[in-house]
Amino acid sequence: MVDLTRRHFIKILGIGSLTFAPGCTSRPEKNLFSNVQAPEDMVTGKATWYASTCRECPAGCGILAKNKEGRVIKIEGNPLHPVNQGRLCMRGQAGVQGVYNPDRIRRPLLKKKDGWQALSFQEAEAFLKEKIDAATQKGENRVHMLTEVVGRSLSALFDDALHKWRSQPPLVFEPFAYESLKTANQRVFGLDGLPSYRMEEADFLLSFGADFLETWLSPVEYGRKFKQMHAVNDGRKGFFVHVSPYQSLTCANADLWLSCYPDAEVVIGLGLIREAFQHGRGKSLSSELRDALQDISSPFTKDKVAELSGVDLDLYGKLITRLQQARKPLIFGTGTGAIGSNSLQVDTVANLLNTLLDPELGLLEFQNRHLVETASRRSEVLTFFKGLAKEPEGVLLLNNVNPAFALPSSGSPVDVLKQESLFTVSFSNFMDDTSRLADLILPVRLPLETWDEYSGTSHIVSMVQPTMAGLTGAPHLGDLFLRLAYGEKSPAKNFQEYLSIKLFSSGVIKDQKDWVNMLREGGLFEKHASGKPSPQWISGDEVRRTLGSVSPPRNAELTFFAAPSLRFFDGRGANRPWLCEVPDPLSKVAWQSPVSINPQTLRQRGLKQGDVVELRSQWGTMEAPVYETEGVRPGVLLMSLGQGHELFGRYAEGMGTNPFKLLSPEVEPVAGSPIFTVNLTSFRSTGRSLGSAHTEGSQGFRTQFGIHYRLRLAHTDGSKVQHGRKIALTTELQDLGKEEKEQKPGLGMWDFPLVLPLPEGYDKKRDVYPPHDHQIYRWAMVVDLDRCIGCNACAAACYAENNVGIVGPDRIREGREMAWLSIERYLDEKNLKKVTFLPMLCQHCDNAPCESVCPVFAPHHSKEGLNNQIFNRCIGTRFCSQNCPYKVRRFNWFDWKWPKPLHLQLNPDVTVRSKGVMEKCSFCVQRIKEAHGLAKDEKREIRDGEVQPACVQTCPTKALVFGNLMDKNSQVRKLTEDWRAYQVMGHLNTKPAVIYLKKVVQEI
Amino acid sequence: MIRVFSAFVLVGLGAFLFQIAGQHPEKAWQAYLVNFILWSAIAQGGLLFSVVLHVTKARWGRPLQGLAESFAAFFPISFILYLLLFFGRAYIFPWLGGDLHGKEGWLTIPFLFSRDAVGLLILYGLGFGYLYHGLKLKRIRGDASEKSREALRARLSVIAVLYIMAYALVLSVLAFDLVMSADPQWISTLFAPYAFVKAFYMGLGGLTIVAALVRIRHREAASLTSSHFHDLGKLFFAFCLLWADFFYCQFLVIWYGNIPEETSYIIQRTMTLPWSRLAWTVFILSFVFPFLILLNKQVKTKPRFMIGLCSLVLVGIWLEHYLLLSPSLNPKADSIPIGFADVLITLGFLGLMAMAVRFALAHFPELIPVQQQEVK
Amino acid sequence: MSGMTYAQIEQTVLHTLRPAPLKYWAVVALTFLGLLIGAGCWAYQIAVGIGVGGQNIPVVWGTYLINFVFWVGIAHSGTLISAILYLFRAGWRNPIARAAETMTVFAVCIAGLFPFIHLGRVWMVYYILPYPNERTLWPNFQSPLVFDVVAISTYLTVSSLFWYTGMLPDLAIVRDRATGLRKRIFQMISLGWTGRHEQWRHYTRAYLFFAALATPLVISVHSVVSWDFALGIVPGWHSTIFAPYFVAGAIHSGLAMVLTLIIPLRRIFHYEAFITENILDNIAKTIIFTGLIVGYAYLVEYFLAWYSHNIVEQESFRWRAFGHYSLQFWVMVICNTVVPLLFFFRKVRRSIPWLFAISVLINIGMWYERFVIIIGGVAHDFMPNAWGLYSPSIIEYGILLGSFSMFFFLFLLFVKHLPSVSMTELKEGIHQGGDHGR
Amino acid sequence: MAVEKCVISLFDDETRAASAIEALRGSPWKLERVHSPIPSDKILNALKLKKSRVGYFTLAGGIIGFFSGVGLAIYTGIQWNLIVSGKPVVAWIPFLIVGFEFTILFAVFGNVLGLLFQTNLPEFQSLRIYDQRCSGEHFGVLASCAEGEENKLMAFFQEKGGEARLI
Repeated sequence: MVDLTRRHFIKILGIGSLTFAPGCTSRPEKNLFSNVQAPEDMVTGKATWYASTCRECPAGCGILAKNKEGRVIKIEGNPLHPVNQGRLCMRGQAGVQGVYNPDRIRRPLLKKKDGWQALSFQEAEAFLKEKIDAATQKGENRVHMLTEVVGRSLSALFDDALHKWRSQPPLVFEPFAYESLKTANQRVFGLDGLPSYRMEEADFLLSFGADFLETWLSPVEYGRKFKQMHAVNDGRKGFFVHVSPYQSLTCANADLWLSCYPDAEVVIGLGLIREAFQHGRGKSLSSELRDALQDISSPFTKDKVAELSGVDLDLYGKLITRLQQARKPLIFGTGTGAIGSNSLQVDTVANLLNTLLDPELGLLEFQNRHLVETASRRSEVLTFFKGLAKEPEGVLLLNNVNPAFALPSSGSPVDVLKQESLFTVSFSNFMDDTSRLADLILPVRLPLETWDEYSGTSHIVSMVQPTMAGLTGAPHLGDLFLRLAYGEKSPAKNFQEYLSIKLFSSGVIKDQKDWVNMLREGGLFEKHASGKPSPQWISGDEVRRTLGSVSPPRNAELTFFAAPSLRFFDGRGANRPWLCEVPDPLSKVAWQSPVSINPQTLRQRGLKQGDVVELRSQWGTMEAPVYETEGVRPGVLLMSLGQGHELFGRYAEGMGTNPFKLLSPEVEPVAGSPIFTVNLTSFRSTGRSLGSAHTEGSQGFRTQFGIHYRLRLAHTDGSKVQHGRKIALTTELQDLGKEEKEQKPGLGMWDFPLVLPLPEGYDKKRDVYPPHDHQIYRWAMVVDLDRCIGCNACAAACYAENNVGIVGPDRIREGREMAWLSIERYLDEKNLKKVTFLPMLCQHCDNAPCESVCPVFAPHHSKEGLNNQIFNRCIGTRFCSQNCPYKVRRFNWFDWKWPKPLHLQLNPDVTVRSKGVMEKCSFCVQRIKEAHGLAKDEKREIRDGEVQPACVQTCPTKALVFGNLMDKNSQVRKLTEDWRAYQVMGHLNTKPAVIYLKKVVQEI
Repeated sequence: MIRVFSAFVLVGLGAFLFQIAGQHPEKAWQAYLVNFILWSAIAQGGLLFSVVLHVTKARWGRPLQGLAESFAAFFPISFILYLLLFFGRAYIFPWLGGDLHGKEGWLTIPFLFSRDAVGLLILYGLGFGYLYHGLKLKRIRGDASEKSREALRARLSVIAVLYIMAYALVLSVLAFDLVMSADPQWISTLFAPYAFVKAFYMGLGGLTIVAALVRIRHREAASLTSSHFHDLGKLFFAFCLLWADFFYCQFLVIWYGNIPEETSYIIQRTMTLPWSRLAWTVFILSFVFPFLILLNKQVKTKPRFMIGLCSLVLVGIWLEHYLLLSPSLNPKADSIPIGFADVLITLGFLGLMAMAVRFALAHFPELIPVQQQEVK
Repeated sequence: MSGMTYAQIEQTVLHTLRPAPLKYWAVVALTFLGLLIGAGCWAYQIAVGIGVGGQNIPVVWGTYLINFVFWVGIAHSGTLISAILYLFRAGWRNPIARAAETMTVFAVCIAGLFPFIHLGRVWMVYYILPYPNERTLWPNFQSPLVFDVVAISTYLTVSSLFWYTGMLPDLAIVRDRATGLRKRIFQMISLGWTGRHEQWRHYTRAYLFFAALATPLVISVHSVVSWDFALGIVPGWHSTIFAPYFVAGAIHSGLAMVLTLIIPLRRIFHYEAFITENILDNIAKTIIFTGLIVGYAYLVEYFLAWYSHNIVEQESFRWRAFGHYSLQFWVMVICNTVVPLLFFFRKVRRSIPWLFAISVLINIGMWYERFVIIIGGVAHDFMPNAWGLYSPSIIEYGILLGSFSMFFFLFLLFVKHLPSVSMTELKEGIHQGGDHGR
Repeated sequence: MAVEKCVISLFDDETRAASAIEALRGSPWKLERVHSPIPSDKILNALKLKKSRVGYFTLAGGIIGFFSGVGLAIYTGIQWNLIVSGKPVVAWIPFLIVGFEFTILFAVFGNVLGLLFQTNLPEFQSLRIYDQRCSGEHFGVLASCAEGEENKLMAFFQEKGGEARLI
């Protein structure tokens, strides 16, 4: 299943380890060669790939970091890694922007009355050691630690260290800690953890809010698995129903969105349990459990459910039948966030449903568990802080956590950090809401620069290794702890060694060879057989206790949802310019987080999109611009988490607002999970409209006479529907293959045939121009709309690979975004709840209208069919963009800025465009050239799949395929014969080389 | 003379009826349509010459105006011919019963015929109005008071302006309905102007011929100096260029745009056999010849020569009309389906036109520019 | 006019060349200031980037191209009046020909500036020229913009030569009436013209050819300009009627501008004697005609957009009339086609205020026509997801101001230093015997 | 002939000037040149001049222009040999525009050159023997005669109704 293509193999050969490359610096602009004798695996102009593990979220995908002249310029998925199999999400892509972030703290900072005082790392370390020793002297439990989820070895080190300091092991703080799911698992399966799911084997998915395409557990992995079960094969595809009050990206990919009142999921779940019994399921259950369940679920008849939850009765009925027919159904509980007060019940119900419908529970891998399960419950975190508040003594170590931002602010426990007596140390690299409260900021190396072992799931060992030398000279966290805890008597001379010892002792590796192999391949990935669940079943009265108390659905009031963000996760991504610049796939709004409201609600309040509203809950108040969408129920207000940092560097400060402010500090009593929904006490317009949001160094000045025409929201889309044009097409599952037969080719928009950008695509009756030939290759791409989930990974990858400029909200508002590839979101004209995502990039037309109008041949047709854009020939007439029917050309209105050291990330193979120049997708021509060189050396032609543009490479669902059309056996060529194939606006006879496959939709 | 023409008419009629009776009625009707458009255009364009001169108060062409007005005599015939077209509808509207790409509302036989009939009535009505007042003006010249003459002139001007507008609009609608609709998918915004500029071009051709005949007939008596012919020739030359320009404007834009909905039309007509041959013939007859020849000043003043040249051009334009229509009417044709019958039918129309003009000149001698009546 | 003698004509015209009063120089200074403002804006734009304008994706062409087309349009009537009307021997053009030609020359200069202002990298503009170079980098002769370069430069050259040639005899007159430095200057620039029969013999001929060549040129130039749009495939642009329609539009605006210019001119310089109301009347009539053509073009475009049943075209034209820029659209329709119809009334044609007001309105309308076409077309084209809007930035307004200031600056300099009415042609006018260029 | 004398006579109306020119032809005196403020058919006819040859220059210019225009387009096209929008590298249809513009441009150049050559402008010689009123309202006829005959010549002119002046 790991497809080890040529390209990957080359990469892995290239994979080295910085163990052999001690001296790479990151100052190439000073001297091109990092040092006098360059390490043997560093050849100037040639990339070296280092295998490591992504630490942008707890999922732990395997990555390959592309290192050129000693600096990492791009991160790609590690094809050997079972979690993500070579693919990577946009957050992972943006990891480099953490390392090169211009606002990164380069030296330790000590808080003084009059602000921060910079220390050397040695001083800071000594200072810290002092403090810790002092605290340890004072007595027990004087050293407290709060950390993000870390690898087993490192957390072991933490434990040892803290133990040495006579203190409790550290507390793992993750804003999204899946408490309710863990509790439910514990209740139902007797397993206090997070098993992973064999989603790919299911034929029916029912999710009560689990957003597994965005943030839930392991998005890249489940994205892939989802499309495996949801792709069309021989006329059938799995079915996916999403039950929730609003439309997340995951929900937008569902075949059916069963929109219900907030907190009504459990009602539906119970109803489904009742129906399951009706259909004679649950034989395997113990009788008293069965009775209990039946008692509880019996009142939830179809009508009752419909009435309580506000779902459409008839749809609900269909859902029941589909669910009963399903061979291998899989039910998910609540999502990562946006969890209501019934989350525990919902997750329990989900687990019970799984048990009822598939007593084998074959789709749950109980042995293969997600590491994030080690995160502590919110309740524990709060107790931790309460404890501190009681006696604010000793030292508090904070490893890359941001409680000040991620905990509801009202009566925030975090205030304890302000206490004099408590010496707080933050190992963070950024001045964020929490570290600014710390007394000492001691930045450590970031994941791309450091050693660790982080295995996202329990059946693999995945390495974290330095992919480049430290940019700031900060210490490895591991080394630091070794030194702090053991001083001279350290068990290992550094954490790297400590790590190898650990791995050796745990029998993961036998010898140096294994070690090196691990480093080469990024880990040890042999599969363990997943065991059966140990069904220590929930007891009847337990069920009664858990499910008896269901808080009633909130159909009346205005309910506010804070959803985890595809782009910023819990907010840790908010200072990565790419994540800000790439717009949210559903709202197409960049740089801001508006609050999504149903048009009906808006009309009642006399509001319109772009108005700034004030939301007030009993816990707090905040203001945000309004975004109008059918994607939320009337009465529901939705905002994504992650922005609104008071402090977090230039890209995050003042961008959007932080919905945590509104949330209740309380937790769900049983599971101890936070509650991400809240009832609004007031919701009113501020009368203001969103002005131009503050942004970093806004280039040039810009004032408008009269009205500012663009909508105030920094959104990149024009119309949300396609006005009956041939752009993003869908087809019903049942008419698979029908259309092509009845279709008789003509000249109109709808009956124009698919014409390949090859000589055979020309027809004397239609074409004024003679066909032209290409040399061996005619590059082309196939985009399968049925596979595209709109996750934006491709867009981010494109930014990373092609040095695409970051323009900021003001410029985006003016319509000057630079994205070469953007995921266009089209709503169905008849049903605005149905979404189709359309990756739009240069179509590399054979008869490209943009070319001939240029006075200087800047865009022209290459021998291999590419639509080349010669940057330094362009004089900026912009005629090409005018004449491009796909509007995919981008213009450099100004010189875009890469504040140091962000410029170190720039890809040396791609020109950085100066002002006044047109640019656009080049099919990553630099990669094609590279492949050419390789093929030439080996005296052969480029193999199919050898060239992969950045977007294709990273797409988690393999929606994009790239290759040579002239090769009859190439994958692209074969796909073009699929009857779903069509060209956007093909009747213009541009003969695009980007061929789309219609999305296949199905009714329940 | 008159006999010859009536003979033409009879021959043409005969050929037409024979064709209709035969197994190829569609051929007959196509020839009929082409000729109807062509000869009506000559008449409409011919009169336009006089009208334009009147509106611009240009003095140089006075003696030619009368001759131009004589073309109006063909209007009633043209109208009757148009009405007869109704019986051939099945053969001349390939879109009948075909896919109309949503144009059903516009392309319906009753609506089409009624609107065009109304249009023609208005146009011809104005034409006659102009003719009538023009004649009146000529008649009362000399005697009646300056004042009444002024009044007449004023009214004449109003009608003239209206005629020009009607000319543009009605010919546009005709061009859309009778010619462009032959390929319902195809559109070209310049097509209508192209049509009425062409009509004026033809009108000037016809006028030149008539003027030349008059000149030959009356020798020196005719108050048509060679400078008149020179100016007329220049105008003819100018419109030859304008016509070609309008063709190029359409061709270039469509060629460059490369949108099959548009290109297929010109590809079929100009780039694929057999039609491409015809296209070149038209181009040479109606543009290359007149262009190269009329660069020279002298030839413009040679009546006999001009008759030959103008006839050539008119033949070219006849073929051009044929080229526009026929490919849609005979999509399968592998050779250009012009037969002897087409020639005869054309002769018939020529006869009609000639008789009309002769009739006019005979009944209103003041139209003929001969010495005795002073030219003001 | 026929009442006048040669002497009176000369006297009136030469009178205008006498040293100017202070207020004249004040106005000149004012216009120069405007010119400087424009220049400043441009300099700023070059320094910071073209982004200081309001353009964006999809609307990457803004007011600069609008002004370009507008000024080229203005430039057209000059040649029309001096060449086409000349060929048609419309005697009434004589007294206004010189002013119109001058207007043409200056307008073309300004129009020619705008493509430069528009460029993203104006410092690389020489890439457009077919200059021989080692790497054999040539311009693309299939690009409408290169057609522009060729056409506009040709037009500039030809119209300036035409203008100068036509002025030769007058320069000689000034020379003969002047003294001192001015005499020497005019001796130089009149090339020693003495009105010898040999000179007249060739001159008249050459002048005729000039007219004969300028006529097709003027038509071709604006056709080429129109093809900057029509050759694209953008809905609302890709239309075969554009070439003649733009030519008509150009003449429409040009004539209006002529009125706007000569009405004050005849007032200030007491030209009422030559530039009679009949002439204004004739211009007005011609404007009716061009206005009707423009109106016809609007009509046909709408009809065929509907008839074509091409949903993209239909949406594009629906939006044009009722969408975001409907205001500009209706301004355009009313000013260009409805208002000129007032000229059907003799009273309007004969009243100076009316003439002036309407001419200004038409200029506004024509500017908005270009706005509606250039902005409206792409703002709302094939991909709904890319639909966007555009509004000019203050910099663009500054440059617009600059262009008008420059125009009036040059024109003001002209009227005080060169004969703004062709004395020679006027003399012929009286003198039935003479016939300029036969 | 010995030293020549030049006499210029100014007429305030072209008809008289024309008749004077006619008369001169019969006389022993030589007509040098005629200055007129406007081009006058009468005078030109009286002079019996051949038609001007400027036209040939113009025509030549036009023809050269057309070929150089189209030529340039084709040459540069072939030099790069780049396909744009799938259009043929040598595309006649658009190249005609270039050809046309060049035709006009060169024709005009030819025209101007023709004018300058034929009238050999600029030349400032004739200004020496020239009366400034000729650019105003007078038609000046300049004739030359042998030494001593000047009075006769002047008399001749005066009787023709012009005011004669010896230069």
